[in-house]
Amino acid sequence: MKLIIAIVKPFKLDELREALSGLGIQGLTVSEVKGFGRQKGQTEIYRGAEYTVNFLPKIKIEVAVNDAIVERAVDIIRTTANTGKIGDGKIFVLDLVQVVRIRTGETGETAL
Amino acid sequence: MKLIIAIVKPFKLDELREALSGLGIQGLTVSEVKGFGRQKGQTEIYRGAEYTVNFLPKIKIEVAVNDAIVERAVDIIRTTANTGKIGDGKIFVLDLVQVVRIRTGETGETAL
Amino acid sequence: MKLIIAIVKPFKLDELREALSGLGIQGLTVSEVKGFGRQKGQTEIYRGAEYTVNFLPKIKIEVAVNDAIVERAVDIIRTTANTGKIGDGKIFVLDLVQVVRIRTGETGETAL
Amino acid sequence: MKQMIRKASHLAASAGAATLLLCSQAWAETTETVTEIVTEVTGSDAAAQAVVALDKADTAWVLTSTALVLLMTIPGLALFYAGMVRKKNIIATMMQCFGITAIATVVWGVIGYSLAFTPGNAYIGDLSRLFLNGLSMAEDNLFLGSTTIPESVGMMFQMTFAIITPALIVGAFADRFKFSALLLFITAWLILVYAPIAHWVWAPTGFLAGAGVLDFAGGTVVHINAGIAGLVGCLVVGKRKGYGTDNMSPSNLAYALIGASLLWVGWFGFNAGSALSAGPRAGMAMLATQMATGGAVLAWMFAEWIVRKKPSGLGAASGAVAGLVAITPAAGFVAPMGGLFIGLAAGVICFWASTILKHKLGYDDSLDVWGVHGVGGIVGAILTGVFAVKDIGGVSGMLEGNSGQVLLQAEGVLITLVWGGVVSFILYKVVDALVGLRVTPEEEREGLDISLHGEVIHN
Amino acid sequence: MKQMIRKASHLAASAGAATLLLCSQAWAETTETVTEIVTEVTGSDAAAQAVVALDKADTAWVLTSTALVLLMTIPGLALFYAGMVRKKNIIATMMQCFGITAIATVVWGVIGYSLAFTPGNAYIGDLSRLFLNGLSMAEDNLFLGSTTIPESVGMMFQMTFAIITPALIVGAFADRFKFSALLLFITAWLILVYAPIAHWVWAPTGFLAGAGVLDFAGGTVVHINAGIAGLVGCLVVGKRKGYGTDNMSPSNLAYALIGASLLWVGWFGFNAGSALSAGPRAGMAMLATQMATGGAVLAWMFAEWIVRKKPSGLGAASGAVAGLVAITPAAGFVAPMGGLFIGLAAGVICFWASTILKHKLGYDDSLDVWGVHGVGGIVGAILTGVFAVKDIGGVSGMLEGNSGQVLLQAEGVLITLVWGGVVSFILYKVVDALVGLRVTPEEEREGLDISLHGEVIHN
Amino acid sequence: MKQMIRKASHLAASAGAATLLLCSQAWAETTETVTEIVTEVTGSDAAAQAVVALDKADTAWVLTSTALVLLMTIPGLALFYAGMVRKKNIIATMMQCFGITAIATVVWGVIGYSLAFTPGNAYIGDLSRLFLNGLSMAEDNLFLGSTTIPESVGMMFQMTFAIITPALIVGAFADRFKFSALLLFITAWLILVYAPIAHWVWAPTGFLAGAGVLDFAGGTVVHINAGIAGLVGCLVVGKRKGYGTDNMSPSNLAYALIGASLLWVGWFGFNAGSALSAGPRAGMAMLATQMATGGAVLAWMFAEWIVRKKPSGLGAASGAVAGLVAITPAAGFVAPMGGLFIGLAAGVICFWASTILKHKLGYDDSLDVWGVHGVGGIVGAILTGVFAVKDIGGVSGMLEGNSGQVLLQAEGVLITLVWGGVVSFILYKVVDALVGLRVTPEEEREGLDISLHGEVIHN
Ligand SMILES: Nc1ncnc2c1ncn2[C@@H]1O[C@H](COP(=O)(O)OP(=O)(O)O)[C@@H](O)[C@H]1O
Ligand SMILES: Nc1ncnc2c1ncn2[C@@H]1O[C@H](COP(=O)(O)OP(=O)(O)O)[C@@H](O)[C@H]1O
Ligand SMILES: Nc1ncnc2c1ncn2[C@@H]1O[C@H](COP(=O)(O)OP(=O)(O)O)[C@@H](O)[C@H]1O
Repeated sequence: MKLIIAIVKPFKLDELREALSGLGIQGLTVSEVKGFGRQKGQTEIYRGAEYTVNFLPKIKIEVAVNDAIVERAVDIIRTTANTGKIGDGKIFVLDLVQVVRIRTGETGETAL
Repeated sequence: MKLIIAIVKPFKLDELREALSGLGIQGLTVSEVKGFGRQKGQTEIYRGAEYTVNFLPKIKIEVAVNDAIVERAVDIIRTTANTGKIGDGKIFVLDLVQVVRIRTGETGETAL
Repeated sequence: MKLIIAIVKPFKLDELREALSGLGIQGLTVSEVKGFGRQKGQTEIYRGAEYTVNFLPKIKIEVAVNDAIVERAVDIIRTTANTGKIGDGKIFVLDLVQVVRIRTGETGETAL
Repeated sequence: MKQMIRKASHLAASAGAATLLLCSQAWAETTETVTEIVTEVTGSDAAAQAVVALDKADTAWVLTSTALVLLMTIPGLALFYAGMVRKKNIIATMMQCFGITAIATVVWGVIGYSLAFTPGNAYIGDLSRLFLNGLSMAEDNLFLGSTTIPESVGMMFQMTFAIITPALIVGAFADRFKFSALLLFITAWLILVYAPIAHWVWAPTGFLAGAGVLDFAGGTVVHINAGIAGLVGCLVVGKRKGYGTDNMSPSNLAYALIGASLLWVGWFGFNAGSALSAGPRAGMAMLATQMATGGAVLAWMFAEWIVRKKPSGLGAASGAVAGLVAITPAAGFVAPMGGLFIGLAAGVICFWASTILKHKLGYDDSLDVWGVHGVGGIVGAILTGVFAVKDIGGVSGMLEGNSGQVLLQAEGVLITLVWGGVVSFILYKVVDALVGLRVTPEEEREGLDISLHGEVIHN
Repeated sequence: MKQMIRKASHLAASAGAATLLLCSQAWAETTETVTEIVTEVTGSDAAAQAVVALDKADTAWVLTSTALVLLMTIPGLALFYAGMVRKKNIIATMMQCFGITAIATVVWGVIGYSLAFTPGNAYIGDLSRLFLNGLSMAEDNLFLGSTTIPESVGMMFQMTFAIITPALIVGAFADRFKFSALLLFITAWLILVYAPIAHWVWAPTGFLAGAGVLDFAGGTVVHINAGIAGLVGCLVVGKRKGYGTDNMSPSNLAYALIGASLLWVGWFGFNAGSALSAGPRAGMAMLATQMATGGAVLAWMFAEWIVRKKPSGLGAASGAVAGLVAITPAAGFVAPMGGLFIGLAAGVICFWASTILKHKLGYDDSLDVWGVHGVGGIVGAILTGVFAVKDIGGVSGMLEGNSGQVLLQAEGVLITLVWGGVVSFILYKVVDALVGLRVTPEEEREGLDISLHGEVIHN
Repeated sequence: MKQMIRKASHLAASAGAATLLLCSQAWAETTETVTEIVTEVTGSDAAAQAVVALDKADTAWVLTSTALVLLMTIPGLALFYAGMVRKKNIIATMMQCFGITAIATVVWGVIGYSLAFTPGNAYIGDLSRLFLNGLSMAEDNLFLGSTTIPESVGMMFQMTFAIITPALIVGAFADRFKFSALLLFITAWLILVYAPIAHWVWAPTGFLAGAGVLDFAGGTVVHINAGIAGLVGCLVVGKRKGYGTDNMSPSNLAYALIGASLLWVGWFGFNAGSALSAGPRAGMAMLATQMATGGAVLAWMFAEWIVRKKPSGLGAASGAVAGLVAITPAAGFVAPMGGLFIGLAAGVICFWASTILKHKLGYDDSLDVWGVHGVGGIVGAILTGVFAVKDIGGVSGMLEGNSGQVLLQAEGVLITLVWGGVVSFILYKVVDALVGLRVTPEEEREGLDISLHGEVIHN
């Protein structure tokens, strides 16, 4: 099993959720993060003091999937989150040693 | 060493912290996340516009442990966070290549 | 490639960003977390009810790097985030199976 | 009906002309009669009618009321609206109210007041008060249509009305309107829509006042007027990006509840202050206002409780505003229990208009300016004609056998809707041609706070 | 003491009966004497006492005060309380204040006012003002016990008191009370507890007024009354889930500080407005109020600084409210420095009651309604009997040799505690039987905002 | 110039002495003439001047104004400032305003008022009102320099000025000042700086009043005074840790906009209330205030729009305050259009001072107390001498040929700057020696909320 971590633009969240459901993925975990990268933010000005925001609001999606669908999941995220504009974000894939569903105690792929 | 990531119901946090301390785990990192899954949220209504909240508040606990106690840590989290109700959450276990304690520079298990 | 996860004191963020840029690292992702550990928080008092805060505000930095610079990256983080005081935080290193840049579809090291 | 519209458009034309030409020479038809009718129905105690002399107690109360009405817009309305938008637009929404307060102040002082509150003719005032020229400290320099308060005080009181009315409009096209376009639109709207209508209804020489249309504190001038301008505006500008699909739930209902509360408190100045006197008339107006608002909150709340299973805070706040709107034209003319009934009616009807009808029709009046102020204003205007009590405001309503009053009220409503709707539409189009009404999709998505004002709320 | 309780319960019984039967026929015992005693001590300037005629200046000030007192509840108290609860209950807490404002408005207009402010008998008013029937615009239709303001104005002013008193109670059982149960309880409580006690103390015919008990602006009627109802309520409902173990720190003290500030400002209307006149009496009342509040903030702050090592914002805000509560019965009767002393005393005593005693006794009066309003009200009532100055309010206190006044004050306190405590207890039990007082543990954990009102604060 | 400074320091010395000795015996030089000149220029209607008798209408308005001015500080200023600081300092900032409100209340009641508003001599009042001793309910116990309001009312009104002035100062050294040090400093500052200057300008016997310096509502006494104290303070305390490098963007501009709004509303009491009468003078003052504020908002907004490409909410709010500050000394003396011009000027100049000049000079006046209140106050004081109109305030300005007035105004400004600057500097140094002015770097980084008050905002 793999843990896919995707950093994407916030307004893409709903689309992504639906796209992944299409793959039969029934759960995912989301958190608000700030991203630093090539994309530059707008400037805030307060009484003459200018702050260019280097850290832009992004959404981090964490989703555990079984090896069979990792590829497709990554593709779907890439195509759905893509706007072609700088700042679209990244997808990271990590190995999962174990998964447990707390409610039932199921482990492994059945726990997803 | 392993990194345990647990997604649990927010009100379980304190219990979990105590339970893990019992195992001699002296530190952990927590973040507020939103979870999408089988559990459905309540409906918000604003002037007739209804929004069923798909993303429910969850707590993400990240705790690095040495291999010796991974099993027990996972068990304790599973049993403590369990309410038997849908939405109890998941436990993910990942391999840790390296750990460093910033203050002392210690690495490996002594850094935990 | 590796994913470095560093838990540090919030006010160290800007310094760290600059230090890492020095290594040619062009992106990173940051989130606000709460840390539980040896460091103890201040006490809040409300009408006689005292709450000692066990969970202290920390910053979590996630940065994906290629294997060549992992060591240096970890060192830089350790030295920059270090204050010598308890609560400086931890650095975790994980293996990255895959990285994708959403905008271009590039994968692997070129995606960083 | 047909004839009414013909009449309305005729008036529209002439008033329009009058306004645009800004003809300052007083028209021949100096109207003793009109004035009489009006004096009879305007809000100041019978007692005070006798003598014409500055009364410091009345002055003290109107000064106070002025502060209360300003409180309604900033921070009252600003908070009520800001709490209902998404976080990325909170500052921009408050800024719209704040900026309008400033621009309306200057426009009103420079020309608006003169067009509205000088005799002029039946359709528009004259220019004798351009730049407030002639407004003095003289003890006998009293406010038009009052027999006891200084002109400076009456002018200030009315200014706060000229501030809140345009501010009410912005709720209709929240989250997508250009700030520059807003300032342009509001400036023109105050001169071409607000000032004339205020003159028709409140100047003793105004033709609606002359006809005997009752509007104690501004149900037509303020609320129906803002309501129709909002409705037209949101139709011209179009829906918010993602309307119907994205989650657009209010960012902070605590703000909305604070705002509604301040509107409620400030409305005492709005309604009871419109008595322009500190006597029983003001007391009755305040009392009717309170009964109506209490009733409307309960009506909306229980309606929602039944229909949606839960009574919401936003619903209670909306009910309060609906009740306050509906009682506005009636306050000085109806008895407390009449007020209570008006409130109950407004609560239920506005609930339906804002949460059911709107979704049926599918327009995106973001914060229900039409559903609450337009509809509530109409309910109030009509019911004023029903519940008016001779012993209180000098005029009988249908319940006292004067059924003609209801028609009169309807006439006032219709003329306001037509003139306000038509001219507002033209103004939106003109401004759109000049600078464009709407921000770019990119700016809209980023949020107006950062894209228009370069600011962000950080906690 | 025993005898006092017997007497109290006797009164309770009869007043209860009186209330329930709503006997409208005026009782035989028409009490010239009573009225005299009272007129002497009620709040309107000696000067004004002579003639009985509408005074527009007095009217202007009471109209203003009415707005100020409404401001105390919404948004003042709503914010003060909302800032102290957890984020998941902010909307619900504000909604309780807002909903009570609406329900109290209707109840007061329909029956409450009539029961409290008509002659009736010594224990309860009559029904001559049911549905405000008979309340008119007539120049000579003045407010009971005032010689200069219209009844409509006096009624409105009193309505704002009937609104804030029940709203104060909700702090005691915050985070766990059903909204439906609240509306039922408050309706009954206003009729069976508040109206009678207001009559006893403020109606010239009321038996406590007759006895010479001093309560200028409502120390007993409002604060002790709300305090005891709150205490009984939190005992009946039980502690919050997780009380003592979970972290229940206030979500947003900025709200609490705004709320306390608005309470302070609004209290000028509450206390100085209770002079029902715009003269030296009002000035003295406002001045005493300010000195007391300033003193109480410092007292609580320094007490906390010493005991807890840090002066907290919540402490300062709480001190302000404690001072305002304690000076309420005294305002029109004591000198400024007497006020300062009362404030200092209230600050320290309420600090002790809310932060030390409460934890010792272990009841969960969530926002310290008893500790601040109950205890502060008692401190104020008693000290009024100590510091009253003949030259200011017409009555001497202990310091001027009239030590009997202190006993009188104690009697007033005790009777209020007994009647308020007993009847409130019964009402809680009845409502509990009808709809249940408390939400489910699940709803409590989820938070009342979402579970009762279907709303959430999103930023 | 030289001579002026010599004169100033001489005054400083003597006033200082006078203050410190607290000499209570009234000085020989009883100044008929002075009083005359002053009565002519102080704010109460010509009409009222004739008779000396309590006027309840005037009293009602000043009572109302008192509530409005308190509203300016809490919650107005508290929110304006809290919204501009970082989240970790919100409670501490509000607490500074709240704590000052309490301490100033007690200090003013105990001694400040007596030093400022009793005849005494030209430099300082006497001690006849120490502990408010002698302040009574007598109908003829009127406020110094008023002919119609009770002393208790005038004292309360002035108290709210003594509260907001020190509270304004804290913005200059926000985020780093010790709470204990603040309380000490403010106590001494009120007695040694504020009270004397208030006496010079507002007591009929005061030497600046005698000289004919115009300051209707406190441009010099309040704003220049607070501005210079703030400037000196931020220089003595030093910059915030990380100033220029860290991101110090405002935590919540919604708070700042609410605050600015409440300041605007409350300022009606501040300026129009300073007429101490409910007549045309109050109306004119309110009108001039409104025109100036509207103008200043637009001026700052457009200036920023041009220079920074975007009109910010903070800019609009700042512009409003700048306009309000500048019109403060002028309100009762200039015509509405004069007010508008003053506002426009203040808007542009304060924008430049706060957003450009400050950064050039590099001092860290965190919330621009000097840039807005100091500079704005000076602009207003000078322009009052330009735009004063005889028919309005009894004195002609430069435009009416009395160019000497401008010099007089400048003299007032200079003397205030010198005395305020010098004594404030000494007081900062003394307090620093006693308890230290600044928190530790650790506390500053943690935030004052948790480190000084043990509290945190949780949402
Ligand atoms: N090396 C990295 N490690 C972790 N997160 C990264 C890394 N590089 C980029 N990111 C995340 O991806 C986001 C987008 O990256 P950016 O360089 O701005 O645009 P793009 O990915 O289109 O080149 C950043 O805001 C950051 O959150
Ligand atoms: N495949 C997944 N990847 C990441 N997080 C998941 C995944 N499935 C579930 N979760 C997390 O677990 C939470 C609980 O899952 P849910 O399906 O609602 O209940 P249960 O785990 O009891 O079946 C979700 O809210 C989400 O945060
Ligand atoms: N085993 C762990 N797993 C995850 N996070 C940890 C662990 N131990 C510590 N941390 C994080 O590191 C932070 C600092 O740890 P702490 O023990 O307080 O100080 P130090 O690292 O200097 O010994 C904690 O607040 C927590 O966020």
